[in-house]
Amino acid sequence: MKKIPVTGVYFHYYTNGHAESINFLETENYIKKIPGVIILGNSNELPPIDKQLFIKKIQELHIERLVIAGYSPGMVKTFFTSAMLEAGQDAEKVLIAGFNEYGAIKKSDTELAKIILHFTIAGLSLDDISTYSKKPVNENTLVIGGGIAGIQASIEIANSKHKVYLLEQTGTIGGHMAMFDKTFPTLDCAACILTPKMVEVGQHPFIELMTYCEVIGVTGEHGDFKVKVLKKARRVDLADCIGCGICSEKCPAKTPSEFDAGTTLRKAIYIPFPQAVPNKYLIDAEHCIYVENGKCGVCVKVCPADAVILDQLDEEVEINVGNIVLATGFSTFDARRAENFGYGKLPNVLTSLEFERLVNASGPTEGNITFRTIDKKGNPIFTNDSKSPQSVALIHCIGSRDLTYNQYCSKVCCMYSLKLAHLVKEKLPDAEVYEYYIDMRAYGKGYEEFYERIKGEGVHIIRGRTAKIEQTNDKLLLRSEDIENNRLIEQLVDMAILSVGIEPRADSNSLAEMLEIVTDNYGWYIEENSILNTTNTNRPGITLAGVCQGPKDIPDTVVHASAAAAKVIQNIILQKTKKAIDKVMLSEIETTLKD
Amino acid sequence: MKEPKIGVYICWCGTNISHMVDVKAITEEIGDMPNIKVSRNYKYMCSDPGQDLIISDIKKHKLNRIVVAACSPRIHELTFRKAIENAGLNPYLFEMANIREQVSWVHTDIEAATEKAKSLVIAAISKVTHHEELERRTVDINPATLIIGGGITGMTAALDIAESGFKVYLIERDNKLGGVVSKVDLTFPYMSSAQQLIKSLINKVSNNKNIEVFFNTKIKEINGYVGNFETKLKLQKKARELKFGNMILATGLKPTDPESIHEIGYGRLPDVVTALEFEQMLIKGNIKTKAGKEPNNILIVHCVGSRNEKYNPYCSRTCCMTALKYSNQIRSALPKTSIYHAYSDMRAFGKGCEEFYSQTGRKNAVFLMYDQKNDIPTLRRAGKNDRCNIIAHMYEKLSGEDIEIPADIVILMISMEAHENVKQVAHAAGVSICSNGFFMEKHPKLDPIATTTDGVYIAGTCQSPKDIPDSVSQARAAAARILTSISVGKVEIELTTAVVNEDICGACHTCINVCPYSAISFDEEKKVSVVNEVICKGCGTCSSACPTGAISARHFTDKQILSQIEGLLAVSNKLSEKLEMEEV
Amino acid sequence: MEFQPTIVSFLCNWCSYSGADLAGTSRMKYAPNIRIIRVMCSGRVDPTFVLKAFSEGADGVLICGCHPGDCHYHEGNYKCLRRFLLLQKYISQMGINPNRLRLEWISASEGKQFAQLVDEMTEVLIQLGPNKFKEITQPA
Amino acid sequence: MSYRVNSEFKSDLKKFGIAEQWNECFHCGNCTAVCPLTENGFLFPRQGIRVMQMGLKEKLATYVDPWLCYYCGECSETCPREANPAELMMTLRRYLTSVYDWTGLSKKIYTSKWWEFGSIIIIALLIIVGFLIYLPLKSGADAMVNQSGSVMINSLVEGISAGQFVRIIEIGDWTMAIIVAALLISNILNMFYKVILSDNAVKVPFGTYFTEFWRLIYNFATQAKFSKCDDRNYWVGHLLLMTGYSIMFALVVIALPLFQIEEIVPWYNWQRLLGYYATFGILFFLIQVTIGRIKKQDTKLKFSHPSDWLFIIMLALTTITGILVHIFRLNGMVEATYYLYIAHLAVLVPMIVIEVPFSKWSHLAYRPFAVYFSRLKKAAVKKIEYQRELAPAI
Repeated sequence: MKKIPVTGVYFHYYTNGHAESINFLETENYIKKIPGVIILGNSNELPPIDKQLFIKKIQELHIERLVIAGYSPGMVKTFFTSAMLEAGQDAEKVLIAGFNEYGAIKKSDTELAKIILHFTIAGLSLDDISTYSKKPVNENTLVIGGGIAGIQASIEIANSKHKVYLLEQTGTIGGHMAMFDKTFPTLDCAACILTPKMVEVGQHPFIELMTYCEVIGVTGEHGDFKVKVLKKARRVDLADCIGCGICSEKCPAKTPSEFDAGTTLRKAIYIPFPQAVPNKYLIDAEHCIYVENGKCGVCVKVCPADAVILDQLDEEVEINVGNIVLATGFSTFDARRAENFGYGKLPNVLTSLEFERLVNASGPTEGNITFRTIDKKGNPIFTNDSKSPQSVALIHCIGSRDLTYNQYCSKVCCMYSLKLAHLVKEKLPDAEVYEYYIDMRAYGKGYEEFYERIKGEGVHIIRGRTAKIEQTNDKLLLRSEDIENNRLIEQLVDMAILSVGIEPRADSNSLAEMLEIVTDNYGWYIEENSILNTTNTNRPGITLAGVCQGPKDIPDTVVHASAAAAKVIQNIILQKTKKAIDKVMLSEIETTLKD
Repeated sequence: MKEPKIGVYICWCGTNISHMVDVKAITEEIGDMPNIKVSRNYKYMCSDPGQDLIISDIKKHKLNRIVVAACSPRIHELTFRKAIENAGLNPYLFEMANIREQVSWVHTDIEAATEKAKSLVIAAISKVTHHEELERRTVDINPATLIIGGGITGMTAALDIAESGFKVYLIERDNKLGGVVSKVDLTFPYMSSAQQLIKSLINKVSNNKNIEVFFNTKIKEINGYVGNFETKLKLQKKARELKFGNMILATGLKPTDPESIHEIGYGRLPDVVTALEFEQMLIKGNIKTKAGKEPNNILIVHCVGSRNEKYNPYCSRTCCMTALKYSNQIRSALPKTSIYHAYSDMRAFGKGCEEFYSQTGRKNAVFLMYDQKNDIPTLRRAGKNDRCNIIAHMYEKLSGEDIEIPADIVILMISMEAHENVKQVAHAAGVSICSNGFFMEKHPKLDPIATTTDGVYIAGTCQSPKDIPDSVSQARAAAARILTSISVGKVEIELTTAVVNEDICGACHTCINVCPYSAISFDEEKKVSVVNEVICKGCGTCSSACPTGAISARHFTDKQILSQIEGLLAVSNKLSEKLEMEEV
Repeated sequence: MEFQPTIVSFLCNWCSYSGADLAGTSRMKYAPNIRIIRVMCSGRVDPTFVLKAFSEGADGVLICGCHPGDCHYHEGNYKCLRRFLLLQKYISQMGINPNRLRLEWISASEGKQFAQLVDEMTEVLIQLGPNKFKEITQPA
Repeated sequence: MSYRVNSEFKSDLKKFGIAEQWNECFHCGNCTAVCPLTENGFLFPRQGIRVMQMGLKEKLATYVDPWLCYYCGECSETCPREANPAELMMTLRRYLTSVYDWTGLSKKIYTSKWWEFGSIIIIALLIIVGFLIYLPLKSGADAMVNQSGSVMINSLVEGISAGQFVRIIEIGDWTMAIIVAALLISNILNMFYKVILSDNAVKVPFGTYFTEFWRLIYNFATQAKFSKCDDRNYWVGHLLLMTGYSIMFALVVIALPLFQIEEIVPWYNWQRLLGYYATFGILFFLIQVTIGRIKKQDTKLKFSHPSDWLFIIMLALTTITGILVHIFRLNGMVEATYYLYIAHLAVLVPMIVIEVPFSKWSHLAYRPFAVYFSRLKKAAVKKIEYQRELAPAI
C-alpha cells in the first residue's frame, strides 16, 4: 500500500435537515487508526472554526491534504480550500466525503460512512469499488407501473430480446400521459404519440402485460427475485372479450371515471378509455351491484362472447425475475387541502387534471370548455349542456413550493399551465385568460420559446400567486398582487384552474418497505447517487424509472426510463450481480484498499 | 399485377382533423371511386381498435392496398406498416396522406381544407395503386461504438457500453478527458465534488481495455450506415480506419462569449468574470479581486446571454442553480461578504433544488430581479467614494425601484451554446441541427436521444443545455439503445433503395457520377450499373438523373410519383371543369 | 369567385417536409392552395414531375429542400438547384411564366418560413392568373 | 434617483425583531393578496420585505405601510416559505419608531435591555425619592379618614393642604404631559418630514391636508382600520384598552381636581363609573394579551419582543397599584394608601415618559397619523397617475 500523505480530517456535523445522523464519534475513532490521518476537529457552525487558528494548525501539523466529512460537506469546502491556500498548501488537495451522497444517512449507516470516508482518504471514489460478482442473472425483468416510464423501459428491454413483465395496477397501461390533451411545448396530442407506444407494448413478443395486478411480496436477491403478484379479479375474460361495449351500455351502476379525473361518470363494467391496452372491459367490484348484493348480472346476459365471469376471484401468482424496474409514477396534489382556493366547494374551481380531461377531444364534452353541472343524482360532472366561461384563471404552484404542503418544485406545472392557457385561447378565442405565477420555470428545450409564444397570444401572465378564491354571485373573485406592476388585483373570472403539483403515490412508502428501498422525506425513492446514478437504488437489482424518483417532464421521464433500461440490459448481458455497498464488510474493503 | 383492392381509412384524430375537414363526406365520396373496396373513418386510427379495423378489413375483404389519411407519416407510417404486416400484407403496399399537420392544423376554411384533404387522399390512392411489395432485409451490427466527445456524457456512455464487454472508440478534440465538468469545483444541490467524480471517471475510462481514446482528434467524414459505419482518422503518426456499428454524439457545450453583451462590461472591467473563471477561483480557494483583495461585495448576474432574442432565446437550465451554489461557496469562505444575485426567474426545479434555494436565502444572499429581455444591468467602474470596484445599475422588478449594486467581483452566469464543431459533426454523421444550433432529436418528447439517422444517437448538452445528472441519464439511455442493438446483432436496412433495370441501362455512367454514397458501380461484364443496396440510402438523385429511366428509386418510382401528381390535380381539374360548365 | 391557384409542391423528407409539419404542430395558418408530395430528397425531383404537374393543370410548382450544406444526402439539393435553373429557362420557352416554378430552402425548424412562403407564392400566382399550359397541351 | 442596495441592513434590523426568517421570502405575493387591509398604493407586507431585503434605508424612512398593518397574522400563517411577514411588519414598526425619534433614545431603548429597563428604573427612583423627601407622610396621618371610613388621600403629606397637594400633582401631570407631547409631536413632525416631504415621488395637493384631516381623528377614536382584520376579537380588546386608558389619562391629567377628591362619591357617580370602565377595559386587554403571548398559539402573539413584555408588565403594575390604592383607600388603610400611591406614580410616570415618545406606545400617534399620511400620499399618487398600461382589473 502506498504511503498516504498527511491527511487532516474535519467533520462537519451539520445534518442538513436529516432527523437522524450517523454515529460521528464512532467514525472518528475508526478513522483515527489509519496511519497518516489526523483528526482536525468538528463543528456544525458556519464558518466552522476560526480561520487563522486553523491555518496555524495546518502549518504546525504539516497537513498536506484535507478531507471534509459530513452531510453535504461541500457546503463548507471553500472555507477549507482558502485556508489551505493561505497556509501555503495545495488548495486542490481538499477532498470531500459526503455521507448522504452514497446513502449513509441514519445511525445504522455508520459502517457505510466509515467505508465512504476510508475510500476518500485513500483517494478513491466509492464507484471504484468492485462489488460485482459473477452469478447467473435471471433474464426476465419486472417493470412495475405502466405509465410512459414503464412503457419506455419495457420496450427498451424487450427490444433487446429479453422478457419483460409489465405490471400495472389499473385496467390499462398509459398512466397519466394518456389523460393529457396536448403536450408542451410542441402541442402534439399526447394520445397521438403515446398510443402507438401502447400498441407496441401490447403486441411486443417479449412483453407480458399484467394489468390489474399488484405486487404483494418480493423475496430473493439481485439476479433471482421471486415476486408474488396479486391478479385482481377482472371478472371479464381477457381472451374472450371482444370489446364491443354492450355490457357497459346496459350496466346500471355508475361511478366517477378515474380516467376522466372525475369529470364524468363511467359504468361499473367499463373500459378505462377507448384506446386502452388491452382493449378489454373489466368490472370495478366496488361499484358492481352484483358483487355488492348478488342481484343484477345484466352484463352476463347481454355479452355476446360469454366473457363475463362475475364470480371470478383474485389470484396469486409468482414470477421469477432478475431485475425489477420501479416506474410507479405519481399522484396529483389533493387541491382540497389548500382551502383558500375553495376546490371541492366552488363548482368552477377545477384542478389542472380535470381541465386536461375537459379540453380533451375524447373527454366528457368532446373538448368543449363548459361549467360544471350537477346531474339528476347529484354527481358534479361536465356536459355539453352548460355554458362556456368568458374568463379563466390559472393559478400556479398549488401544493408545490409551499412549506405547508410540499417544499419542492413539481417541475411541470409552469409549462402545462402555459399549455392549458393556450388551449383555452384556442377553444375560446374571446375568453380572457389570466395566469398567476411565482417564477416561470421554462427550462427545457423549446420551453422558453413556448413561453414567449403564449405571451404573444394575449394571455395575461401575472407575477404573483393568488392568495384566495371566493364566490361572488356567479363569478369567482381572485385576490392577488401584480408584483411587476405594483398593484393589487381583485379579478372576477368564470372559471379557475388550480395547477396542482405532483406527489409520490400514497402507497410509495409501503412499496418501498416491501422492496427494502429508501424514500426521502416526501416519499420519493432515493437514488444511489444524485449525480452519476439516478436510476439505481440502495438495493441492487431494483432500478428507478421516471417520476417515482422525483418530478420530471415527459422527455426527462423517457430518458430516465431508457437509462434505467440500460442498467438492466447491461446486467443481463454481463450476468453479474452487484452487492449493496452497505452489505460489504468493512474488512473486505480494507483488504481491497491494501491491494 | 393483381387487381388493386384498396382500403381507405380517414382519421378524425379526436377533433384535430374532424373540426376542419369534413371527414365523413370524403369517406363517402372516396367510396364510390374505382378499385376502392373499403372506405371508413374513425376517431383515432392509430389506436388499437383503429389498427384492428384495418387488420380485420384486410382479412375480410382481401384488401391488397391500404391508404390512411391521418397525421404526418413521420409519426405513424411505421405504426400502420406494422399493423398491415400483422394482417399478412406487405407493409409497403401502404401510403399515408397527411391531412393533419398539412391540412387541418394550418387552414381555417372548412371547405377548402376538405377539398385539399380529398385531393391528398386521391393522390395517395393513385400512388398506392402502383406500389410494389418490398422484402425486409437485415445486416449485421458491428459491436464497436464510436463516441464523439470525452466529457462526462461521452465517458459515461463509453463505460456503460465497454463494461458490458463491447469495444468503444472515444474521440476527444482536446488533449485530455473531462470536458467542462473537469473545470467545475462542486455540483449542485448536494455539493458533491465534481473534481473527485470526474477524476474517478477518467481513471475508469483510461483503465478500461475496451475503450480506445483518441486525443486531439476531429472527425471529418463518416461513411456507411447503421451497423456498419466507418471513418478515417488522421492521427499524428499514421492514419487509422475505424469500423463501428453505432455512434453517440456527445460534443458538449461552449459558453457564450460575454464580450458581445456590451452592458455587462466583460473585458472592459477587470473584475467581471465568467462562471467558469470563477470555478477556477473556487478550485484554487482564491476568491480575490484582480488587485488581490478580498471582495466585500459580490454580484452574480444570471441569464447572461440566455432568454434574450439578441443572444440566445432559450434558457440554459443550469445557471440559476450554479449561481446559488456559488452563493453558498462564497458564504462559507467569506462570511461577511455581501452577495447579490441579479436574476429574472429562479428556476430551481430539480430534486432538492427548491430546498437549496431556500437554504441559500437563509445565508443572507440578496436576490434582485431584472428584466433579462429588455433591461440588462449596466456595469461601470466605481468612483473613489463608492468603496467598491464596480457599480451595477438596474431596474429592480420586485420593488419597482432603480437601484445601484456595489460589487468588487461580478460573476456572469453565461449561457450554454452548442459547441462550434456541431455543424461539422452533424454533417459527417448526417443529423440535423435545430434553430438554436443544437442537434435535432428524432422526437422532442418520446425520443430525445435518437436522431433521424439510424444508429446515430445524441446525448448531453449537444442536444440542449442540461445539468450533469440529466446528461448522464441521456448517456445511459443512448447506451441502452446501442446495447440493445449490439445484443440483438442485426438491424433491418433501408428497403427504399435504387434499383437498375438492366435491360434499358445505357451504360452512360451518369448515375455513378451523381451518387453521393458511391453506392453504384459499373458491372464491366454486363455493361450495366449496379447498386449496392446496403450503402444506398434511397435519395433518388440517380433516378432523376438517368436519361433512360433505367434506374429507379423504390417506393418513389417515376410511375408512382407521376400518378400521385395526377391524383393530386384530379379534384381541382374536376372543379375547374365544373366551373367552366357553369360559366357555359 | 376569385381565382384560386393550385400549387404542387415537392418537399424533401428530412428538412422541408418536417418544416411543413412544424408549421402544422405550431398551428401556423397558410393558404390552402398547396398540395404536398413527399420525396426523399429534393434531388429526386425529376424535371418530368414538374412538367407533368403543369400539364395536369397546376398553376405553380414549389420545390423545397434542405439548406445548402445541410442535405441529408450531402449534395442532393445542389443537384436540384442545377436542374431547377435549367428547368426555369425551359418552361419559359414553353410559354410558362418562370415565376410559376420556385425552389426554396426550408429547414426542419422553419415552419414559419414555410407558411410565409406558401402565402407569398399563392399571392404571386393569383396575380399571374390561371396556367393556360394545360389547355395548350390537352385541348378539350 | 437610484437607491444603493445594502445586504447588511438586515443585521441592523434584526436587533429590533424576534423571528428573522424574512430573507426566506421569494416574492410570491401571497401575503399582500391575503391581507384584508392592503390596497393599491399600499402593498404591504411584500413590498416592505423587499425594501428590507435590499436594505433601502432611505426608502424605508418614507414607508408608512407598517403602521397600516394591525397584525392579524394571516400573511404569516399562509406564507409558503414561512418567512413571517407579519412579524417583519412589527419589527419595522419598532425600527420606524427609532427612525422618527430624533433624540436617538428610541433606538437605544429598543436595542438594549440596559437602556430599556435602566431608564424606567431611574425615573421610578426619582419619583420615589422625590416623594419621600419632599412629600413625606404626615405624622399622625392615621386620623386622615373621613366619616365613611375611607382615606382622605390629598391630606396625607406633611405641611401642605389638600388643595396644594392636588395642585402639585396636577402641575407634575401637566409637566409630564407637555414634555411627552413635545417629544411625540416633534417625532410626528419628523415622521411627516420623512414620509411626505422627503419622498420625491409625492407632491401632496394642498387642500388634501384639510379634506383628509378627519381621518386622523376618526381612526384615532375608532381604529376603523383594525376592525377590518378578519379576527375582530383583538380589535375589541384594543378598543377597550384605548378608550379606557384615554379616559383614565383625561381624568388624571385634565380633570385631576375633580377626580382625585377627598370624599368618596357613590359608585354611580361619573368619576367612579368612568374609572371602573377604564379599569375593566385595561384588564380585559391585559388578560387577553397575556394569555395569548404565553400560549403562543395566535400568530399575532407568537413572537414577543422584550418591549412587548415590558409594556404589559408596566401596564399591569399601573393598573394593579391603581386598584390597590382604590381598595386601601376605601378601607381606610392610610399608610398603605400613601405608599401604593407613590408606587402607582413610580410605575405610571416612567411608563408614559418612556413608552409614549420612544417605544411601543408611540403607535397611539403614529398609527392614526400614518392613516392620514397614507391618504395624503394616495391623493398625490392619484394626481400623478401611473403612466403604465395596465391590464383590465376590477
